[in-house]
Amino acid sequence: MSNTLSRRDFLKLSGLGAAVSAVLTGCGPMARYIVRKPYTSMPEYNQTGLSTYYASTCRECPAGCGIIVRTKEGRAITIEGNPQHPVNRGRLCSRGVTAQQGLYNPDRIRGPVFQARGDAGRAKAITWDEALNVVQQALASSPDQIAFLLGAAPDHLFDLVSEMTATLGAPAPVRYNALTTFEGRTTLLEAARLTFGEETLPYFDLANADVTFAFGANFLENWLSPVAYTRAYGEFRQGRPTRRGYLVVFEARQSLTAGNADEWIPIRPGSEAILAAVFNRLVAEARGKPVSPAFSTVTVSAAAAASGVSEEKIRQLAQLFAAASHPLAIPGGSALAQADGLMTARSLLYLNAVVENLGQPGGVFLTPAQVAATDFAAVKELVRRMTDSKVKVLFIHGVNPLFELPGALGFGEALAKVPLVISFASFPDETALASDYILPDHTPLESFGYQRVLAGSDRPAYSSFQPVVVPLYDTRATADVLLAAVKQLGMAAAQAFPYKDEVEYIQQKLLPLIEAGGFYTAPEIFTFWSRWLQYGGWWKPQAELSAPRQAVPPEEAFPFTPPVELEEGKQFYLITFPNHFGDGSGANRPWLQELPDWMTTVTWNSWVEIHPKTAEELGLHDDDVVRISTPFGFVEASVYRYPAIRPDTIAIPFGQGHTALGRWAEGRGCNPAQVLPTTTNAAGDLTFGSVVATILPTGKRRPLARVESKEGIYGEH
Amino acid sequence: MAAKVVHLALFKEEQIDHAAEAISRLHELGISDRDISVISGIPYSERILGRPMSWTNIGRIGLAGAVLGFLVATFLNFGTPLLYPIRVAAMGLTPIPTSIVVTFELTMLGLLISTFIGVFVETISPSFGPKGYHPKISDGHIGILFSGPAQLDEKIHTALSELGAEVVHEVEEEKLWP
Amino acid sequence: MAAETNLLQAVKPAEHAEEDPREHLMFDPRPREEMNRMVMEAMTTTTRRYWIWLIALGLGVAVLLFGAWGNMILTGIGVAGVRRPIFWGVFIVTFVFWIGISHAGTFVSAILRVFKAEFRRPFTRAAELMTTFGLAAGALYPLIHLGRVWVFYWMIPYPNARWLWPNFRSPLVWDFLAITTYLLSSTIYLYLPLVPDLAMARDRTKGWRHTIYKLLALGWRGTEAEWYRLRKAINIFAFAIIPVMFSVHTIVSWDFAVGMVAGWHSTIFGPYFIVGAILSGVAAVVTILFVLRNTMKHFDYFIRVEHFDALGKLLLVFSMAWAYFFFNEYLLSWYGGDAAVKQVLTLHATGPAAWVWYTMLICNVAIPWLTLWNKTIRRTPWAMFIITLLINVGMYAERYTIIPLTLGHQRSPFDWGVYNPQWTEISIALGTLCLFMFLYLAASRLIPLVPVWEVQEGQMAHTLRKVGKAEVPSVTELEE
Amino acid sequence: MAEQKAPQKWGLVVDLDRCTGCNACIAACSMENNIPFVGEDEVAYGRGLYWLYNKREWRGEYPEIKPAFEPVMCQQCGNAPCEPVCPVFASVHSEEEQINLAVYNRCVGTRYCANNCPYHARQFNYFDYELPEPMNSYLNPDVTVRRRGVMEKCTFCVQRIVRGRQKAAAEGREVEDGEIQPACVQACPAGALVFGDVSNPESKASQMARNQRRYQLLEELGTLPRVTYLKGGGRYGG
Repeated sequence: MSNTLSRRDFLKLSGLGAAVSAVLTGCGPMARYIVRKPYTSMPEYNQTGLSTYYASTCRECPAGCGIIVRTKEGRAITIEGNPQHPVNRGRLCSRGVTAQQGLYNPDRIRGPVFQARGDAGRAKAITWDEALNVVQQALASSPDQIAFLLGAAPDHLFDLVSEMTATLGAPAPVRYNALTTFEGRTTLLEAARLTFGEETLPYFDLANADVTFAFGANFLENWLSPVAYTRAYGEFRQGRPTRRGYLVVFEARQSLTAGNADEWIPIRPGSEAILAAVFNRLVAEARGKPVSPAFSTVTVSAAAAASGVSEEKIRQLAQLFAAASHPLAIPGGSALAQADGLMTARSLLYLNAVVENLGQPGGVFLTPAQVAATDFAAVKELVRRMTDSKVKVLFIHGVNPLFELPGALGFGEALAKVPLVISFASFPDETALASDYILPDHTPLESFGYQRVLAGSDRPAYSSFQPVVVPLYDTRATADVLLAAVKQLGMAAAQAFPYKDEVEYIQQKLLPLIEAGGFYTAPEIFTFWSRWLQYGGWWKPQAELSAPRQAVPPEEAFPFTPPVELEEGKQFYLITFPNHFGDGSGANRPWLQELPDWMTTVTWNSWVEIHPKTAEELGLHDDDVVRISTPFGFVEASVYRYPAIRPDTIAIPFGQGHTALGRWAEGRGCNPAQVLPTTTNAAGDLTFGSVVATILPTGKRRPLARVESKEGIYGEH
Repeated sequence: MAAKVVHLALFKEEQIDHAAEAISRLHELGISDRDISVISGIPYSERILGRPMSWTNIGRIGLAGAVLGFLVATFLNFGTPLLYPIRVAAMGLTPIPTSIVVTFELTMLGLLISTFIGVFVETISPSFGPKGYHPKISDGHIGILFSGPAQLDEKIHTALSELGAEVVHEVEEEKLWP
Repeated sequence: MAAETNLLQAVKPAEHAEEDPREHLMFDPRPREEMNRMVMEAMTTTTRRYWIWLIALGLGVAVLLFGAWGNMILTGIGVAGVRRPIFWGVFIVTFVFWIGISHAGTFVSAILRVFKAEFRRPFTRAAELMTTFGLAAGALYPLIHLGRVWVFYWMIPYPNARWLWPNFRSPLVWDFLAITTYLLSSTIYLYLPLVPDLAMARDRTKGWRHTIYKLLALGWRGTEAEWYRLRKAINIFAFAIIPVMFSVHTIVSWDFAVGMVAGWHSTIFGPYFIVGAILSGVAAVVTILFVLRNTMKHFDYFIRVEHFDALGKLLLVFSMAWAYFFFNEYLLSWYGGDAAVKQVLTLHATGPAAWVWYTMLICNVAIPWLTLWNKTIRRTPWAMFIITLLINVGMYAERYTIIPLTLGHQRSPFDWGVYNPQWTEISIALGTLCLFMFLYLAASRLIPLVPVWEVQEGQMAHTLRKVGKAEVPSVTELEE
Repeated sequence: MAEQKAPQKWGLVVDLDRCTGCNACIAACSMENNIPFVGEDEVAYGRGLYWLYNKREWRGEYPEIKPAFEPVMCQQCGNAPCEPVCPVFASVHSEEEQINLAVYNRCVGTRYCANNCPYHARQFNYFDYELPEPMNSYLNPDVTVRRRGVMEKCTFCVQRIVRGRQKAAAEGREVEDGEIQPACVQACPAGALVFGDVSNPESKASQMARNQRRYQLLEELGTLPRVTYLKGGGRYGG
């Protein structure tokens, strides 16, 4: 593609694409070739009074839902789901539809700045040439002292950085996102590897299941691909004329998923593994299958004692599961964030094998894309290296570790030991403000790219990003920055990356797809590219997922860790759960702040959920500010007397408590990451699932902004 | 007829009997009710003074106003919705129950306003009969204004003075209202 | 005075220690001249205290009412406490309160006139003034509470550019029409009987007062024809304004009753509101009479213990009538079993603002019933002053219960709400109280507050007739 | 042509068995209809401008407790209590869409309609709410931005209905079932919301509305809502 390709030529190329989609989408404004102009000289892709639709991908969480953005006069107006996209089929969640508030956020970083680690006196705006020099010099330093910390999206940047670090001889980039921790993604991957022999995310066919057991997998809220699973949930309930799915959720605090379940079993945190094991045994017995040795020693009474669920109930549920024609067990979330989390995940995955649903409708499949490790252990290792001053240059993109990582991990202290920290953040988040340079990337709605790992897709799929508006500010795509810097490095590195820019790199990565049998193809990459943008990605025309080839149960008898014993009335299990702020980056979207929490209807703040009986025993009332302390720190939040939580458990939502990130996020609520431990389970995942906390009243009161009437719902004045 | 002079005979408020008597005397002297006018600080009915009944159009004006109000209300209720028909709820365009409220209010408004207008118009419209005023009237005196032929002056004066009246000669018409 | 007292004692038979008819104004006549002088003196005497009050109230109107209102117009209705689901608050409460107060004048003046209750004579004007000024204060509220007061004229019956008229099916338009009718007619009804008194004042003043009175007296001389016209007009008004008065508060009650709101949708609301309005209006008359009697020169002659006594009896009757309707509302909803209505009514008594409900019952029922049966209390002006103030507190609480507290507890408990009056609302409510008092205070020195000719007319008709050994009060039917 | 036919009666069906209570509808509605956010204090005082809100009530006692979600938006009553009480015809029935219109420009802010709405579906602009630059860029030009003192509510995204009808008319065809979707329906991940012409017995919405699980909010008040709910948590629907 030559430098002189004009918009008009480009449109001609795009025009070749077949216009069969229900919503006719155009191609992007091609930000990089277009300068911003006043509305009086409208760019040709806009027509006053007419909407232009662009297909892209939502990047508010790693799920990768397809979106269609309606633009008018060069402005992104509404974000709608892409009806053809295999993940979301035209549907979206609250985070997706409010993404414009990120694009048009008044607190965005508007150009590259030398930040001087928050020393406002020395901070100054720099030019992109200066910025490129900084990046180039940073890349020129000793390769083993370079580190990249990337977020869960986008994948194309991860691919580019992986190739780059490999070429330079630097350590592979570390990926992290708080959501992946809350999902238990690493544990799930490891369990899939051990059970099915493939390190890939399982796809649970909820839509066709009838009895479904979910352990901590909050698939209606944040887990893996919430829109895809919510869509499946709708089918699970009412999609079949004569069968209505039956959902049982096991967790200590009733999440939205558990609230929608037919049965919510409030088990004691830490007892998931033994419960999963006993179900394995009971179901295998009921179905006349051999019981794996790992499960044969588990007794119902032990499971009942550990979990607090009656033996009768356990047997009844096992019977229900065993008798179902399409039973499905889903492990995830807080159930895996326990010492025995990996065992829980393996047991439950194997439970699917026991009921022979692997590769069956309503059963378990394997998603096609290989997932690059995003585990907590790697982050821990990076922090260790930083603390040991082994990292001289740290690049951070798409993640806000100062906020998302447990405070006890000491990322802040470690960061102080890194001489050069370069952030590519679009927003002034905590980590960006603690960096030396902020070289802002375009926001997702201004960017090119792709997302490859689509856990909610029932077929191989790539989802494409394209700019729907010209970039608002003097920002630059991080991939472009890195490519330009590498080019300046010269020599071998430059030869390894001959791409003019990000788009060329992406196009090169797409080449294999031309022949891969998607629902469209093209004779060459330019036509393919225009269709790729037009459809919002590439995918197979029909559902196509592989069934696990094998299922290996845990072999040897497992020493189950008993749940942590509490000092009654003084200590409580603390559950941290993400809500619609996702990894916390949503906190600067005012409408997400204003959106009532699913269960409590609280807006704009953090709260701590305490069972009303417990609150009464502790003499706590609604809106009393309490201090929640764990061995790792403390936070303060207002009490919400939550009737759907175990009396020995308290819970705090994740996502608030920002000390930066702009006017709507700052100084609001508390960040429960400050009280999380740093211990990991056998798969290397953070074990945030059974933290023990104490409650201390502070004597303060801070009324929560709830949408519900406290008087009407709880009878309080 | 020769020019008549207007006289005013003032009686104290307790002399109401005398005032009534005085009117009879005037009648006897050939002064007709047309040439007599009684002014007083408090209302005395015609019966008391033996005077012919007054006559007023206020009732009719009020009624006319009520009819006008009714017609306006009818237009508002049944006319305006047709000018720009807008449906609300499942109500018809011109529902009767709601129109009754409007009709009542506007009819009463028409009645009351026009009654007042009637008072106002009748008060400021030219009246016949003797004019004249004395501030003592508002102190409770009963004044008998009359005009008689000059030759009777003497007789009248004697007759009225006998009854205790204070007689004022040739009362000027006072301009009491702009 | 002393001589008269002696005379009375001489006449009074020793064994008849009961009430002396000469305690009644009607049997204690004064010459017209003297009475005129007394009224004129009362009207023209201004003390330093008067001016301080007048200026303070004027400032109150400027700051509390127009200052707060202006601020609210500039920033938005949000400075008031209204919220979902309680979209009407103190403004509408105070609106209903003032409209209720305004029923006093008509009641005292028109109904008592029609039924020839003679004790009304000295204070009909004081009561009519309350009607006019109460309406003036109340009629501001439909404007104040508008979200966009700058386009208030869209509610006036005239067509817009597309020939769209206002919606005559809306109770608010009825309100507009009814209040307009009532305000105009009660003002005229105040004015008509005032004309002879203005003529009286015209004859006794010079300077600017004379000019004004001359203009307003319409050249009144007191001819038979004038009196006849006036009587005729007053009669038409007295009979016509009574149904208008009933319609006004009924329509105000329909603002609520036609709605779907549980606790509002009740056929009892019309009479319930009227009885409440008369209760609060008559109570306010007593309050004002006490103030007039104690502040204005010679008013102890006109306003007497007998008036407090008579109005006290009326108050007791209306308090009972109010209690009857209150009971009705509860009985019917309890019997009928509409869960939502039942819930609302129960929550009035048990909800977070139950104290308002109890205040209402104590002030409207308990206090009048416990005190007003007692003649001594009824004849103690300061006691009546306190009782009537409390009755109006109770009536305010009633409106508060009916409006925000009912709206706050509707059918869906998820959407219940608690309403907190904000400073702007309290300030504006006090501001209209200042407005009312300011207008009243100003008017008390501008127009004769006592209808002299009516008192005189009454006194003329009242005589003590000797029957055997007793002097029996008797009334002569002079009016037709 | 569509204009000569009887008006379409738009209706919404909410399948509570599918509804998860995820609130995507609220967010989608707010962004489509330029609904301002009001901040913590105002929400706490009950002034959040949710045209659509999720009524979450609790059923049962711990541990058999469970939230019952019920997304409530303007029910577009056939016999709407809000309409006749407006003195200036700011709340009127649309002949063409058979929905309840809110005419923002005509509203004077008496708030009577909101009191009279048994569903509490109407919201009021207590203030002019700040939308800092450049956030105003995402404002939908099809929807009036309301100023202070004006009542507002769900319109079934009438701008989308009109757009859909015009598109169909321009292409010389009838509006297809499911072609027009309000923002909430379009976003709903669980497919719990179905929108369509309920005067057409063949439309998906009509078919769903005949389900035996059907009920309407406060049906007994006779408001004839256009929104039909299908009971959740139950057994298999018809």
